[in-house]
Formats: sequence, C-alpha cells, structure tokens
Amino acid sequence: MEFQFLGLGILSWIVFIPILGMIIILLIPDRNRNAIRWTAAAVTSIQVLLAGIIYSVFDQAKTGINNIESFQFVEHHNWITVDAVPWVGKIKIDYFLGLDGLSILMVILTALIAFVGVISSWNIKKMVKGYFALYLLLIAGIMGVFVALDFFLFFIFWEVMLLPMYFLIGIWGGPQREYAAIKFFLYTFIGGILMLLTMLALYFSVAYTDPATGESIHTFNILHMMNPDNFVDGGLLGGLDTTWRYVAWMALFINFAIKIPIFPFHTWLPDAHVQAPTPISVILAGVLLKLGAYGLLRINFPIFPDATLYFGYFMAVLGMISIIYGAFCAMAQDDFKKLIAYSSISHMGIVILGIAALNTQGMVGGVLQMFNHGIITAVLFLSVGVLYDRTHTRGLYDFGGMANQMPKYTGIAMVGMFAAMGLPGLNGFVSELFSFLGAFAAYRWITIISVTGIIITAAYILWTIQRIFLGKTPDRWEDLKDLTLREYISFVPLIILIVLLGIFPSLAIDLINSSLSGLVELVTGGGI
Amino acid sequence: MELMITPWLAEPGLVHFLIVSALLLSLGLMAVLSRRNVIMVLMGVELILNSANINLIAFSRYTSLSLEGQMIALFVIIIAAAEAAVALAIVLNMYSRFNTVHLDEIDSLKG
Amino acid sequence: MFTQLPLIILVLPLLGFLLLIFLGKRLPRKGDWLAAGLLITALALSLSLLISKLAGQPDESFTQTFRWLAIGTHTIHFGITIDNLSAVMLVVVTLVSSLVHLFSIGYMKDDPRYSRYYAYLGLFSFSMLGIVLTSNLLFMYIFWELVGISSYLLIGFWYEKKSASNAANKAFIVNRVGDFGMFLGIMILFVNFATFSFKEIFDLVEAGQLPYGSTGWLTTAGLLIFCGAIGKSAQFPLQVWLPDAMEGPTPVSALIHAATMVAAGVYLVARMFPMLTADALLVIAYIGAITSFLAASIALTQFDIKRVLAFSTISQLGYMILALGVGAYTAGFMHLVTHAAFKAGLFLGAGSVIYAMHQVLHAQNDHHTDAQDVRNMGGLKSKMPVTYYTFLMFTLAISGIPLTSGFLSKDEILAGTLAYSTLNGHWLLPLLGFVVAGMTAFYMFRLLLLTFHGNPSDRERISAIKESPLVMTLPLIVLATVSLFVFYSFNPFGAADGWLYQAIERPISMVPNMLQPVDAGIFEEAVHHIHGTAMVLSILFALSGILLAIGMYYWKKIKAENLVQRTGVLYDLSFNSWYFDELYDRIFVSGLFLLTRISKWFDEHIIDAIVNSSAWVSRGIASVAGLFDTNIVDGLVHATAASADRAGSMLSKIQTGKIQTYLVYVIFSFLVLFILFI
Amino acid sequence: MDLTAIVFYLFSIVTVGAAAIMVFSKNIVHSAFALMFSLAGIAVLYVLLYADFIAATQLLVYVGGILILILFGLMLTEQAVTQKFKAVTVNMLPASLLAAVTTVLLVYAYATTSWQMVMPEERSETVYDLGILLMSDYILPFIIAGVLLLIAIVGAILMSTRLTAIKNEEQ
Repeated sequence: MEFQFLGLGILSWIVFIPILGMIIILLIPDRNRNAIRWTAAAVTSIQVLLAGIIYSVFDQAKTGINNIESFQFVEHHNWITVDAVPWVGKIKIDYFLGLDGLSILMVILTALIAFVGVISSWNIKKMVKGYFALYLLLIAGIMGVFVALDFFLFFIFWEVMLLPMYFLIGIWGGPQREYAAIKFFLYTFIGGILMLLTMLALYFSVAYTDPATGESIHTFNILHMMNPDNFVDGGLLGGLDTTWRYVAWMALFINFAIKIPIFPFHTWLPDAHVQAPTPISVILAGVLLKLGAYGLLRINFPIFPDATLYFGYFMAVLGMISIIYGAFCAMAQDDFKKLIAYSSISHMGIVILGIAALNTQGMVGGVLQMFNHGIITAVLFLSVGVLYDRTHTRGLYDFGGMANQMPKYTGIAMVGMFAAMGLPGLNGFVSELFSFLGAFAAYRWITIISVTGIIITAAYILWTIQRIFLGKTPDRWEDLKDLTLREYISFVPLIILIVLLGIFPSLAIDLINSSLSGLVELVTGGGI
Repeated sequence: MELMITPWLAEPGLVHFLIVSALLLSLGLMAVLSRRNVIMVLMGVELILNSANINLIAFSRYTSLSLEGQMIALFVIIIAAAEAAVALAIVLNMYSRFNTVHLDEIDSLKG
Repeated sequence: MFTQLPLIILVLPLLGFLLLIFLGKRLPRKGDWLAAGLLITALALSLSLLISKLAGQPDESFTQTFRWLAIGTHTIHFGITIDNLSAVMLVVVTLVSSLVHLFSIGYMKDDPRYSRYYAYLGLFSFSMLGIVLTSNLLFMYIFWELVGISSYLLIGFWYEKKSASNAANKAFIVNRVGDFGMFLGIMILFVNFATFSFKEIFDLVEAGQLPYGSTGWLTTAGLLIFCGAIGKSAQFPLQVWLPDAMEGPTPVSALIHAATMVAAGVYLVARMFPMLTADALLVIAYIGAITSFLAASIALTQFDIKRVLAFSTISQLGYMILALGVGAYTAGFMHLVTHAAFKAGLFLGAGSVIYAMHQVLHAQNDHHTDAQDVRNMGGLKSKMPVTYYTFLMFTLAISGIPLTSGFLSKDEILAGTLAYSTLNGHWLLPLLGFVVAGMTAFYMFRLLLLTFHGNPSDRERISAIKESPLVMTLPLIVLATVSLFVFYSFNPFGAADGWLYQAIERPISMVPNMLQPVDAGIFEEAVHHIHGTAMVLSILFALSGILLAIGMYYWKKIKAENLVQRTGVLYDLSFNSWYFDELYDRIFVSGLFLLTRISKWFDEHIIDAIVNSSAWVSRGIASVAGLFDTNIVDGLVHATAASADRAGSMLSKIQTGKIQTYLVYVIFSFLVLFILFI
Repeated sequence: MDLTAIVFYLFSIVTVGAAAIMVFSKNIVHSAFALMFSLAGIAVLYVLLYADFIAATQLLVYVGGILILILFGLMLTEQAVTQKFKAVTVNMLPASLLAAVTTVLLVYAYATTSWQMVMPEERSETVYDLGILLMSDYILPFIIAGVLLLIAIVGAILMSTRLTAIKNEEQ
C-alpha cells in the first residue's frame, strides 16, 4: 500500500493538489483566462484520476471506523507537539489522514463534482482568477474534511471550506448575494463554534497512554476518542449517558444538521442556492451538504454511541419532517432553482432517516443516498444553469415545450429528474429503497409517513417536467440552442454514473458495506 | 609630559588611525549637513563611509577581528558603489523634476 | 432452454429501446422495422418457450438468479422464473406488443417523433416482460415502476397538448399512490423475512412465520401489496387515471390498457396468491366487484369511443380481480388472457376508426369535430368492412356470447363467484357480477351500433371514409381470430377442458389454516355444481343487454333521451364518472396544494422569520451599543483626535521639508543619546 | 620616528586636509578633485594597515569609479558649464557645532577606551586569505552583493531611461 510521490501519500496529494493549483493560478496574470481555466481543469482531472486510483486499489474487506489497522492509505505524522503546558500537559496534534468505506464514496464524489464544477464554470466572466483560486481552495477544504482523522485537522479543513464559499456566493452570486452569503456564513459559523467547543471538551476528556513512555497524553485523534477506555476519570464527557454527553452530542448534531440541512436549520439553503452561481450550487448541493451527514457518521455516531442511541428516534423524526416538509415546500416554489434546493432538503431527509435507523441497510442506504443525491442534484443544478444561461430566468411558468426546442437537453435533464424521483434503474432508487427498508425495521410509523414523501416527490417533479419541457414552446424561446460540447462534457459522466449505479449498485455498495456494518456494530453492540 | 607624548606620537597605532577616521567623519558630517548642493552631500556620504572603513581595517590590524574586518570593509565598498550609482540616478531624476540640485529649494514635504 | 431463452426475450425490447433512442433518426425508415422485428422475434421465442414448456415439463418451475448486491449480511438477487403462468403471460405480452408495433406503422406514420415512439414502446415491453419474469418482489417493484414511467412517456407522448401531459402526470402519480402501499407491503415482508423472493417468502409463511408474529400483519401485508395492483389495474378507488390516459396514441392505449400494464396488477395478485389470507381475498373480491360495477355504469353513457373502452377495461379488470378474490384463480387468469386479445382488438379497431376519421377531417380541413366522438360517426359498416367485422367479433367476445373466448372465461368467473357465495354467503358479489355482464353487453353494442350502424351524422364526411391499410387491419384479423373459443378450449361451453385450465392451476395457499381461503377441491366441486346455472344466467343477462341496446339504438323503440330524463341523477352520476375526478380534485389535489402553500408560508414567515428576527434582535442590541459608541466612546476618541490634531499642526512647523534640517535633528539626537548613555 | 610613522603622518595630513578642502571649497569641481586626493590618501593608509587588496580596491572603485560618477553627475546637471559654482552653505552653525562635538566625543572615546589589542601579525599579502574567505564563509553575502550590484545597475538604468522619457514627453 505504498502510494507515495515526493514523500507524500496519495491522500495528501488529493487534498493539496488544489492548493498547488491555486498557487499556480495566482501566479498567472489575470488576462490569461484560458490558462487559468485549463489549470483548474487539469488540477481537478488529476484529482479524478487519483480518486480512480484509490477506487481501484481500495480493499473492500477492511472496516476502518475505529480501528487504525483497517484504515487505508494512512498518513500519520506528528504535527504540533508542545511538551509542557501548565494544567494541560502535553499537547499533541497529528497530521492524520486515512480512508475507509465511509469516506471513499465521498472522496470520489468530491473529485468528480469538482471536475464537473470547473467545466461548468467555464463561462464565469467576472474576476476569473479569484474565482478559480477560491474554488480550488474550497475543494481542498472539502476533500480534507473527508480524509482527516484528527479532530483538529478536521476542524481546520471545515473552516477552510467556509470562507471561500462565503466569497463565492457573495461575489459571484445573484442580485441578493450578500444576504444569502451572510446567512450562509452565520449559520455555518454558529455551527462551527459549537463544534469548536465540543472539540475542546472532548480533547480535555480524552487521553491515551503512550505505549512507549507510558505517559498520558491528551489527543485530538478521533479514533482514540472512540475508545471509551481513553476517557479520563472525572473528565467532562466521561462515563455513559451523562447529561454532558448528550449536550455535546447535541452541539455537534446542530452543527452538522445545519450543513445537511435538517429542518428547522435549513433556511439558509434555498437562499444560498438561488443566489449562488451554477457551479457553486452544484458544489453546495453535490458535496457540501454531504459533509454534515458525513460528520454525523464519522464523529457523532462512533464517539457518542450512547447518545446516538438515545437520540435515534429524534433524528428519525427530524428526517421524516425534512422529507415531507421539504417536498411540500418544493412543490410550492415557482423558481426552478429553489424547487431543487427544497428537494435537496427532502432527499437529505432520507439520508438522516436511513442513518438514524442504525442498522446496516439503513446506514448503507443513507450513505449511498449521499453519493447518489450528490450526483443527481449536480445534474439538476446544471440543468437549471443551462436554461438560465440561455434565458436569464428561472421561473417555472416562463418555460414550456423545451422538449421540442432542446431535445438532447430534455433527455438528459429528465434522466436526472427521474433519478431524483427514485425511479428504478437509476441510482436514486436503490439508496432510497435501502434507507426506507432500514428505517422501517427500526421506526415503523415514522417510515410509513416518510414514504408518502415519494408520492409528493413524484408529483412535484412531474409537474416541473410538465411546466418546463412539455407543452408548447413560448414564442420568445423559439431560437434556444441545444447543449454545447462543454455542457455535454459536464453532464455525461454524471448521467453515466446515474444509470450505472442504478443497474449495478453493488459497485458502490460493496465499497461501503463492511465499514458501515462495523459502524453499526460499534454504535449498537460493540463494547458499550 | 613630553616623555609621555613623544613615544606615543612616534609609534602610530590603533588610536591614531581612529582619530584620522574621526576627523574624516566630522568633515563628512559637515558636508552632509551644511552644503546645499546634493552632489556635495553625496561626496560627504562617501567620506563618512571611508572613515568607517578605516576603522574597520584598523581593527582588523590591531585587534582579534583579523581578516573579518577587511571583509566587511570590502562589502562596504561594494555597497558604496551600488549606492553611488543609484544615488546618481536619483540626482538626475531630481534635477529633471525640480530643475535644481539645491536641497534647500526642495521642500515639497513641508508640513 | 428455460434459462437463456427468457433472458433473451427480456433483453430484445430493451435492445430496441437503446438502439432507437440513440440512433433512431439515423436508421432507415426511422427504425420501425427494427422495433417490430425484435418484438416479433420475441413473440416467436415466447411461443416456442410456451409450447416446449407445456409439452415438456408442465409441472416444473425454473428459476435462475444472479447476485445483484450484498448489503450487510443479506444478498439480494435478480431472478427469473419460468412457470406456466409466466410462460403464458410472455406470449400474451409479446403478441399484443408486436401487433401494436405493426399497427403503429400505419397509425403513427406521420408523427415527427416516430422513432422515439418505438423506443418508448420497446422500453414499455421490456418493463412488462420484467414484471412477468421476475422471481422476487423487489424486482417486481422495480419493473412495476419502470412500467409506470414508460406508460408516463407514452401517455404523454403528444406532450404539446396540455391534456396529454396532465393525463401522463395523473397516471404516474395515481400509480405512485398504489405503489406506496405496495412498497410498504414489501418492506413489511422484507423486515420480517429478510428476503424478497416469492418462493422463500411463501416457504417461510408455510413454515408458520408471520410478520410481527400476527396474522393481522400478514393480511395487511397482502392488502398493501394489493394496493400496487389497485393502482396499476385501475381498481376502485384509484381508477381515475385510466380514462384520462386515453390521451395517448390509440395503439398505446391498446398496449397499456388492454393487455399489459393494467394486467400487471392482476398478474401480481396471481403471483402473490399463496400468501393472501381469506380476509385479504375477501377485500380483494369486493374491490373487484365494486370496480367492475362502477366502471360499467359509467361506460353506459359515454360518447367518446375510447372512453367507453377505457371504462370497459376497468370493469373487466374488476372481473379478474373479483375472480382471484373469490378463488377462481384460473378463471381470472384466463379472463386476463382472453381479455388481452379482444380488448387490444377493440382498441386497435377504435384506432382504425379514429385514424380514418382523422384522415377525412384533415382532408376537409375540419379541426373542430372530435374524431373520437361516436355522435360524429355512424354508418361506417360499409366503408370499413374489415374493421367492422373484427370489431363485431370483439364485441361479442367481451359481451360473453358463446363460441367466443370471452364467454369461456367470463362464464367461469361468474360460476366461481356464484359458487363462492353459496359457500360463504356473500350474495352481493355474484349479483354485481351478473348485472355487470348485462351492462357490458349493453354498452358494447351501443358503441358498435352508434359507430358502425345507423345514419351517418354527416353524409359527406362518412362517405369519404376509407378502410385502413393492411398493416393496420392485419393485427385486427389476428386478434379476432384468437378471440375464438378454439384457441383456449375445444369445448365451447367448458373452459375447464382446455389446455389453459390444465396448465394453470390455483397454487396451494401457504397461509395458516384458519386463514385459508376455501379449499380448492371444495371450491371446484361447488363450481361444478353451479356451472350450468351460471352459464344460463350469464347468457341471459348478456342477451338482455344486447336486446336493450338494439332496441334503443337500432330499432329506436326506446328513446334514449327519455331514459336520460327518467333516470336524472343517476345519469348525471354515470355521465360524470360518479364525480370521482372532482371529488379527488377537491380533497386531494386542493388539499395537497393547500399543504404546500402552508409549508411555504411556514418556511418564509415562521422559520425564516425566527432567523431574521434573531438577526433583528442582535441588530437592535448592536444599535444601542452603537449609540453608546458614538456618544461616549467615540467622544473620548474624538477629543483625543482633536488634541492630536492641534499638537500636530504645531509640530508640523518643525517639518521644514528640507532634508538637511532633518539630518541635523537626527545627528543631534544621536549625540544626545550618545552622551547620555556613555 | 621610523618610516611607517612618517608615511602615516604625511598621508594622514593629506587625507584630512584634502577632505577639509573638499568640504569647505566653494568650487564644486575643486571639491571633487580634493575628494580624489583624500580617497587616494586613505588607500595609502590601508597599505600601512597591511590591507593591500582593500587599498587596491579603494583606488579602483572609489578613485576610478565613484569619483568619475560624481563628475558625470556634476556635468549632467549642467553645473560645470553654467558657472553656478557657488556652493552656498546652509545650517552652517549647527553643522559645525555638531561636527565639533562629534569629533571631541569620538576622540575622547577612542582615547579612553582600553583596547584589547593583539600583536600585529606581519602579513605578506591578504589576497589569498580574502579569496578563501570570500568563497567559503562569506559566499552568501558575496552572492547577495553581486545581486545587489546588478539590481542597482538595472535600477539606475531604468530611472535614467524614464528620465529621458519624461523629457521627451515635455518636448
């Protein structure tokens, strides 16, 4: 498992290559716009390539989660070590990256969506250099979160990602971009503070014994935090089922729930989406939302299994509300982009419902749904972008008859919409199916109510299709062009994945099955 | 008294050179402070630099500073050369802008 | 033979779909020959499969599975089962589908999206074959949904028309409601049995395992899965989508609403039969009977040729469901088969008529006259002889006149229902059954007479009508032929002697004893007893219906208008489909929109308001702090600044701007420091 | 009084005297030439201090280079032609006061400091040792000095060309 280049492992490369690209872009004069774009495209294609390598050598049988032995591509170095600090003792922060079944899909998704995002950013005209530099920084942050195994590192990447997003919405966004950007920033910032507090509380509660010297060292290592033996006596978060553990769980949960977003923390999402430029919407919905659910699975569940079990029902109820409520809100929208934004809330509700089930089917369904939803919403937001580029409107009532005008576009967009509807043969179905199956085993009535969401989803998606693609073309859109080559390039890989994973879901499920079984065991049975 | 001074005068040592350098420094200072022609000021600066160099080389001869002193002096000379070139360019620019080389006529920074 | 062949049959239409969707327009003749050829090949293969199955191993069932995915410790398979049921269904589906393909060559020839149409037909056929072949519930559901989406595409094929896309949406969403129930049923079964396979589920039920350990849940699961059938087969209360779905091209109606999609529901019930409890079956039977009656009563008064056929379809499907519900398993399935043939024929015949009308109306530049309204037809008999005689054949079959296939199956159903009522005392079921038989005969003959007999509504128009081309009439002839009794049984009065009855046997129920439906043996005995009575009664009812129709529309002895006035409210109910659409519109659609508006309002005015008001509160605090800041804190700052300013202007006098002065200061201060510190 | 002392005093007087002429001369061209003598005198003092290489450098760089530059500066600012040689002094009083104080202070400091002297080494020549030092311990400053010179030259050229550009514009 030696994949090293210039002394850095493959995960370091995949995280830091965008930073490298950013530096190169900053060195290119602003007027060489094409050079900047091509650099970004090259960097992201290298990421896709690296993700492909990771996929091809990934060992499906290894579990990961709380066992360092079964993580893959691990890079573990001392980063900050301060020996004697009053009261605290030894501070130790590691540069600790690793990959397991939980994160591999997310890494692949990030690489892919980043690439697609660059392609669709091609027609950004305003401050190209700054845009792509921030874009790549954002990608690096996201990628970092997905592979970091040290809580401190995780937090740093988490915050690194926040700022570029703020600027990308706030500078390149629509008319109300400042409002949207600030809303986004405040929400996620509050979440970040909660996470910081919890992280520190965990830090002071956890200490592991260095096998070499025998001294007890506080650590940010997430894997150490998962081991109940490492909680120091009298630590704030020690013990089981204590109020403080519930509070800590809740603080982290709110942080992640904001990102996902779960009702009632979701209102930043529609605004951010509507104002953000198309590629940023794609990143936002495609990858950023997954960070929340990923955080829950990586941090909340294994570190606080007791609290997770305690709050399982609560999460399922929130998931249910998100599904139904998001679908209802989506149906009421007149703005294409807003509709998709609310549909994201609805679909991410399925993720929450699935992982709240705390069984393997639900968990696998939920994680797969994260991946699938990332691809599907990317297609949907790209579709909105295509229309918006040509017509400069997103009002659902402004369109009609696009199937005649732009048949290829219609075909592609409809595949995306059908996938969002959970149509069998496309990827959305499999993940929804298993999320619901898992949830049904755990929470019968909640799931029954949630499943009605698929009816509402069908209703609003078909209605949208009808309003945009069917009917007669209004006169003013008589001369719209069909897809360009560049747009094809951004759509086609996603469409292929949608169909491929719909027919052969085992391609993805086999990767995550073993890890998620391990996680379920850790939370529900193992040790605690 | 005489007996004290004469041998001191007869054998020039470190202090002698230092005194020469001090005199040169004062003269350079005079030039810098009192002459209104900018080129004269430049020449004064050269003089000050040279006085410093004499000090350095004298130390290298008489104290444990040894060759290091000469080395520093060498670099001083190099930098002085660079300084002279740049300073001259500045002078020429100044002349073309204000049409004078007299420092007392140039007071656009007056508060 | 039984392993590869079904796979090939399954894949052929899919291949057609893929080829046509990607290369359709570039193929010669836009690829219709390709699609039709593939389907005819599939038909030939299915026929050979059926024959060799029945001749060779009629009692075996062949299942092969492929690993689809593994999740946790479960492995989920994709499986294909060939037993007699699926073999027969294969032939039915491929037969109707390939005839529809042929027919469409004529009917659709000028359509701008010709190749797209054939692609959708291919997708549809593929999904339907998948439903037929699958060996587990999950894939049943998958293909179920695929059928839904391909029917959506076909119904909305002429999407420029708002009514077409509305109908497509309605069809899909109403079906989704049914699927919702089916999905819940599947979840109950999977959560308890950890498998989707029919066989394994039946085995577990037989072994005494019950969902959540209660028989009530078993019944519930069965009924929930039946919800899927309610949706797909347009049973009460989800029958509303089917009449609207007539917005699609007529051959599509023939395919979807006669032989395949709607039959899928019946097929599903037939597949699930072994785990349906007596209670569940009773509910199913009542739903079938009610549907059958409702739809027939609506069909009595419709004037749109396709709508009449649509309601008759619903009614006939009700029959099949009723038959399955009472335990007349084979009769129900047989009616599915025979009905597939004659109903496809009826639709294609109607298509032929509509096509001819369209041609004429188009030539006359008439865009107002409805080509589907029977009041605009009349007297077509002489103009379209082939269409007429085949249509007559189908009408006789659906009315249940002896020597037709319809008689055989309908008779068995009625006998089964009657037998059931003698055993269990549910008299309403046979009553409804017989009344519907009479109504069916009435409205079908009404349709026939109005369309083909009588005086032409517009002499000029009707005289210009021409018979449809061979490619359209040939499927009619084929279907008319297979509507004869000989293809099902050599005894025109006893279906039980035919091969189909031999091949398809009611499967053994696996449910616990106390929930068993009436034992097959006892049931057969009762049917045998009552068969003669049922036959006489059914012929009687049918003949009286026909007589009434002829009396009203041929001899004109009874004025239809008088009857309309006499019946008043009943007529209104019937003519407006019992106001189901309006009812659903008021309750569900409006309710849904109300809910969405409430959600949106809640989102914007409550949740966002909380967010914004928290921002507002913090801004308020900020402005108070700001006041403090400007007046007090800033006051101090300003004072400082002012003094600094004054000091500055004083000190600025030192700034002479002359560099040498500065140097003097510098040296001076340096020397002062030097003196001070040395 | 040995030869060294004689030479020392002689050239000390030359150096300081020439410097004084330079400072106080009213004619700026005279000042320049006086500076030349002063610098040459300093070179001789270097020789007395066994710094032969530095002495040579002093002659080459200062007398041959910097002085020429200064003369160029004089001529380019058209002072040699326009006869405006009056070098009126400013700040005369504070300047002479400060200079005097500085001298007194420095001499006092030098005289009263107890220098930790070592026995003077008799060196034949320093070029070899300097070369070794330059290429070993002082390699980095050496290179940086080279870069500095380069930058200074380029900068000077740039500033002068911009000067011509400004002049052209004015015309």
